[in-house]
Amino acid sequence: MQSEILLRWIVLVPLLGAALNGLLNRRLSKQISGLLACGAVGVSFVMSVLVFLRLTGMEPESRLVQDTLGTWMHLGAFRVDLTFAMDQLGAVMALVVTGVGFLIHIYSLGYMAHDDGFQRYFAYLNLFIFAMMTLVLGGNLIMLFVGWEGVGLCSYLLIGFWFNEDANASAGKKAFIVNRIGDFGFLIGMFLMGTTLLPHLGAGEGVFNFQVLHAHAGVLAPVATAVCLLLFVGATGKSAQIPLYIWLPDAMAGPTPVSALIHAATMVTAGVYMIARLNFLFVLSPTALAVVAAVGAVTAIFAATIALAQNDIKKVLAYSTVSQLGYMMLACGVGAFSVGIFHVMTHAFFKALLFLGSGSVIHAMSNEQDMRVMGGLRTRLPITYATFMAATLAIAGVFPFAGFFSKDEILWKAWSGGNTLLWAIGFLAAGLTAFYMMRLVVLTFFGENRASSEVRKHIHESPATMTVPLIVLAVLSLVGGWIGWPHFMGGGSWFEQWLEPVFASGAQIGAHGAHTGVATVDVLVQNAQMNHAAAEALHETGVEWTLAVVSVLWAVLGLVLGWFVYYKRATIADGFKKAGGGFVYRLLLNKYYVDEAYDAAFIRPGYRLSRSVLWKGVDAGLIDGVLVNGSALAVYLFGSVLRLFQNGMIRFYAWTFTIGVAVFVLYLSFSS
Amino acid sequence: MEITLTHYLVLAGLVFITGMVGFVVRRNALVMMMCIELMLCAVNIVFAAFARLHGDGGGHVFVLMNFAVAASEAAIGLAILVEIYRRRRTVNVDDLKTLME
Amino acid sequence: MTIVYESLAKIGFMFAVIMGMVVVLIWMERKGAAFIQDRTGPNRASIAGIRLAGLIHPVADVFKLLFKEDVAPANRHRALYNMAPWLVMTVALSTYAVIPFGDFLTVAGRRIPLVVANLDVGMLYILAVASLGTYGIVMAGWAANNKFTFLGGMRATAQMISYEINMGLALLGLMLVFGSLRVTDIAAGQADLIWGFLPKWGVVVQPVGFLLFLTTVYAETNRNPFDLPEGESEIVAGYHLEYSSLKFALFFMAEYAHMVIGAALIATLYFGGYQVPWLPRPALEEHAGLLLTLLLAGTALVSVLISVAFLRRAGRERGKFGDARDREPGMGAGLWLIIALAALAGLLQNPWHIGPSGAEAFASFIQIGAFLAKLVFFAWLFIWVRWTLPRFRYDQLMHVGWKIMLPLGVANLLVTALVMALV
Amino acid sequence: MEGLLFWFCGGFLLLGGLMMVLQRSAVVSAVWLVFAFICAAGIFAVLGGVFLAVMQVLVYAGAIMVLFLFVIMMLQGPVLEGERKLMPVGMWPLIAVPPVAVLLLITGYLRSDATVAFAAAPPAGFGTVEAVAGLLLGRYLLAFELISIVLLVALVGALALGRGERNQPWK
Repeated sequence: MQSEILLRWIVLVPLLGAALNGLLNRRLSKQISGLLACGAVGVSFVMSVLVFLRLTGMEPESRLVQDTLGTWMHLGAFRVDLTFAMDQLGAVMALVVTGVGFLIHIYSLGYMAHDDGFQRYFAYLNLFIFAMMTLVLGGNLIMLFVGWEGVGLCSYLLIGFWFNEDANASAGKKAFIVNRIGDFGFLIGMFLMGTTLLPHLGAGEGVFNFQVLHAHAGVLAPVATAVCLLLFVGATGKSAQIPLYIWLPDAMAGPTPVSALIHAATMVTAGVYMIARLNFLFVLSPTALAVVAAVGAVTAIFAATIALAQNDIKKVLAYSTVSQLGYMMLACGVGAFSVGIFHVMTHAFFKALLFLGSGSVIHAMSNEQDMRVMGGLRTRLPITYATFMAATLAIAGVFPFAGFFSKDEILWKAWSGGNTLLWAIGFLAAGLTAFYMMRLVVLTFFGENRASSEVRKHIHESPATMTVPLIVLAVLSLVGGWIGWPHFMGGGSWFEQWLEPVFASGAQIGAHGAHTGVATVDVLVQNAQMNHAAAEALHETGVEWTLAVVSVLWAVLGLVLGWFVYYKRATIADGFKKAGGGFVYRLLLNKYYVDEAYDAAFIRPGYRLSRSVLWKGVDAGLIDGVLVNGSALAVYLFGSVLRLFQNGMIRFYAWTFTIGVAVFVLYLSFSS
Repeated sequence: MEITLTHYLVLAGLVFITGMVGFVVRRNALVMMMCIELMLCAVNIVFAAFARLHGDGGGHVFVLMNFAVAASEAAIGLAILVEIYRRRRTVNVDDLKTLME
Repeated sequence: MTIVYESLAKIGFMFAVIMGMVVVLIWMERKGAAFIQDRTGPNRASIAGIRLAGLIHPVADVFKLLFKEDVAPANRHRALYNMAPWLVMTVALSTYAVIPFGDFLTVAGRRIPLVVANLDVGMLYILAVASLGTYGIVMAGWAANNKFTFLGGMRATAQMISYEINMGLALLGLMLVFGSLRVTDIAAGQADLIWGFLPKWGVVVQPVGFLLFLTTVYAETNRNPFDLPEGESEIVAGYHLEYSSLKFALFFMAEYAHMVIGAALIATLYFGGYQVPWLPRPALEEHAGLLLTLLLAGTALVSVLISVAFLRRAGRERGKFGDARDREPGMGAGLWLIIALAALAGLLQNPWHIGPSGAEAFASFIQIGAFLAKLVFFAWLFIWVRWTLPRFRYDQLMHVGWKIMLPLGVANLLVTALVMALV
Repeated sequence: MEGLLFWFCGGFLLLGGLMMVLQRSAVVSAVWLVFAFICAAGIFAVLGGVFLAVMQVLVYAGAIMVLFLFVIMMLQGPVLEGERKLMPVGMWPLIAVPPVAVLLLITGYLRSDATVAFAAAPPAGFGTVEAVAGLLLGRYLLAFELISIVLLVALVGALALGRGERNQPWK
């Protein structure tokens, strides 16, 4: 374990940028403000690269650098240090967050150029990077939680960025509240972990330190299921899984770059990151892993179906994000943590690109988001179109785009783990993904333009600050997956190898647990044995090849179908709606009425309870009546007695004072 | 008759009572402050007497501290009284009953 | 019991010196005023035709004041009104207790230190007593129940408060330099020489402190230019407006007693006190014979010269006034001639071989003489200043006290402490 | 000698205090208090605190009481009469309660014969300037510094209060 002073600056430089932008605000010109914000993130990115390079130069087993600022709190045996740490996992996340974040900062320069809250926007954005880096680089669970809450706060601030509109403000509130529900579970899980672990620790050991947790995983084994499920509640909130995904689509109320950065590329992956970080814990609980996998798979297919019927371009992408997050959860659930992180990375590239592309479209369409009035933008926005197409191919999983490698790997892990049902759900969702993405592309870029003539006149390609990030991200969407080029295709699965030390020990714990009688997941044992050496034998079978080819074909089929239905025979869709499919369509369009169901199940009863019991009974009756007025009455009664003493006669006060002293002195002298 | 510590304590006690009674009886705020000074003086005598008893100069130091406190008290108190007089044209505490209303 | 007698003797000596000085000062003031204003001073009062250049005049004044009718306001506060002048006088005289008027005197084999009370907190005693001086004036001003006296008392109070702090600051510097709060230590310490030729007087080591002290002493005595408490052009006569007869005389004498003590303080603290410059006590005793001879010879010579001058004046002004004044120069010539003859008689007693005990006594008397000489000079300085400078305005007084002297005193103290720490 | 001084100074101290309380005129009260303080200085001197005695005169009698007198005169002007109204007779027993209680206490204490005699002589240098200064700049240095801060605060406070309303920059 080595120390690395740069780590603190990686985290603190964005905070500095946020502070400057936030405190000086309007006193900064837009140029300086933007330069400051982008510079801060850029510096952070460069430093991340430097630390990453240093990590590569180290032994694979000891790739960990730390930076301790001091002790945050130290109460008896409970101790929390202000520590930043970067290992292989942290390095990947740091590079993705600062890298993609930097590009989106650049993009924002153009996108937000005419906004009044320019400085405030960049202050929030930098603050977000700070919080996210705290989350990713935090050396213990408490620091992670600080970042976790920090990104939630920034998300709230940015969703409600245009707070003049009521809908935006309530979308922000919704995100915050739903996240709080998840955080509640997270906190309880942490408390449970802490109380279980504390009695077993020596003096001065930080209880939530990841190394300490890792070393004492055996102690936690009895409560592993409960802890993991509670933590997973937090993850469902942050990573928008069933049942707490509902905030993410509404979060599209924020500026589009924010959607790209926070609600697609970085923050929402925090849940996945947390599970990967605590993999040694999750592997101790097969139940928890099974739940993770199931929830992930169901979310993937569920959100994909909703995406089919949405008309708002950003809503489609939002549900697509939820679906992709389901994939990542699925990967974690089957024990393939490194594949999950791989998908986090590739998804960051192409989903950021998709959002930024849609932002470019919205920009061009004078803030119109409804796809039904778009169309034919292919010629007007050539760069946007090209890059958007690349991203579409990537998300659909077409070889050799980035999405192919990660998604295929996830499906293969599911299959090879023996979970055929999970594989089938994922496979189906992959097809649906290709289909709705094609629908989106067709409705937006092909056919006739359906916008009003007023809007049509203003359609123009975005400025360079916006298109350059698009191009960079497009290239990354193409080549970004190649670092995980699998063995069976002659590659080296370098990404998996890089992360392997992080997860290998977890797998060993799992395997060890199996020997010592603690129940673990069979899959994990298999995975543990199925290192790249063992994988040689498997790819001989050709199953992997088969699955890969099938999934590519499946994706292409989805794309072609989408093309056919929405472009060549546009009447098919309408026909489907009329011919009995209307019910299905309405169901999907209204997102399975989940919001309405929540409204009926929780919110309205909550209102009613608040109104009848809490307000009229508790607040007005108990608190106002008994506590407030009652205490006031008591004070009044006392006061009416004491008022006799407050007669304004200073000498009377002095007299009572001397009487008191006399009594006290007499008591002292006669009591002894 | 030999003079003992008790003599000094009794003397201090009597002086203190004098100041105390004066503080309650007098109406003039200035005289009330003077009564406080007298009480402080009684305390000083006790300090000095005990310093003599123990042969330790600490008591003297405390008396000096008391001087400083008395000086501060006089400065601030008199300044406040002057200010009160400017507003109310009186230093009779029985006329200063604003606190009651 | 000898100690009591000694103390009583010393107190008696000091009292006599002060009271004698008061008389002399009153004469000196009148003569000085006349000299400065270029007119004739008091010269009519005489006893059997002898008027000693007007020195008899204060005696006449005293008798006049003693036998005048005592007029007092009806609405006075009787007790305080009567007490005030005595208080003023008492305070004025108290300070002398700690001022040494010589080193020591050997009488019948006993070394008697020539100071009434050799307190080890003598300097603080001076300050404490000086601070009590206010009460007499305030009480006088208040008890007379008159607006002008009251204003005089108020002015005195504010002035005292303001200048006492500066006096303390000035003295602190001196205490630092000589490392003692005992006045005799400070006086003894000024016998040394700095760099072999400069007497280590307070004025040499504390020049700024001396200026401050001089100013504050003038202020504390309520003399011009600080005589605002009695400023006759504004508040008639200030605090003693309503006094007459003996009580007024007490105030009047107290003022001169204050001057004497002010002069004594300045001389003691800043001008070596009883020390003769370049002639410390051992040197005085060693060369007693030579010095005594020279002194007697010098006195005889000077007396003869003065006598001759008087004689010439007598010849020149014969019958000029047609009254007692015409006899004055002749009497002066005779007086000085007697002094010359006395000195010559002393020379015939073989002063060269005076002997050790005689040398000691000689040294003691020389030192007492030096002290008195300095005292007279600084008393004259008071008069000089009074008839030279105009009176301050009240705001100027406060301005000088708080805004100039206080910072200056603090700076002086700091610099002194710094130098003391470094050297 | 010591006994004589004690009875002398102590008696006059009490007298001064009593007269201070009993006098109607504030000015006369203040003068009596000065008298009492000078007697208290005598008590200090009897107790071996020469420095304290001088400081008592210098600080209390010389500075604080002069200030009092000044303020009394400034506020009341040349007025001879003081408070005219006596305390209602009905209140007298009430006011007598605390002093009587303490007097009882003193009597009880005296009857218990719990007198404590002083040591024959205080140690050398007791109560001199050197001794007190050594303590002030040694053992009690912190208290010394703190009390100087108290004085500073009092100075600033008195200044701020004394400025009056006409030129307060913050209004």
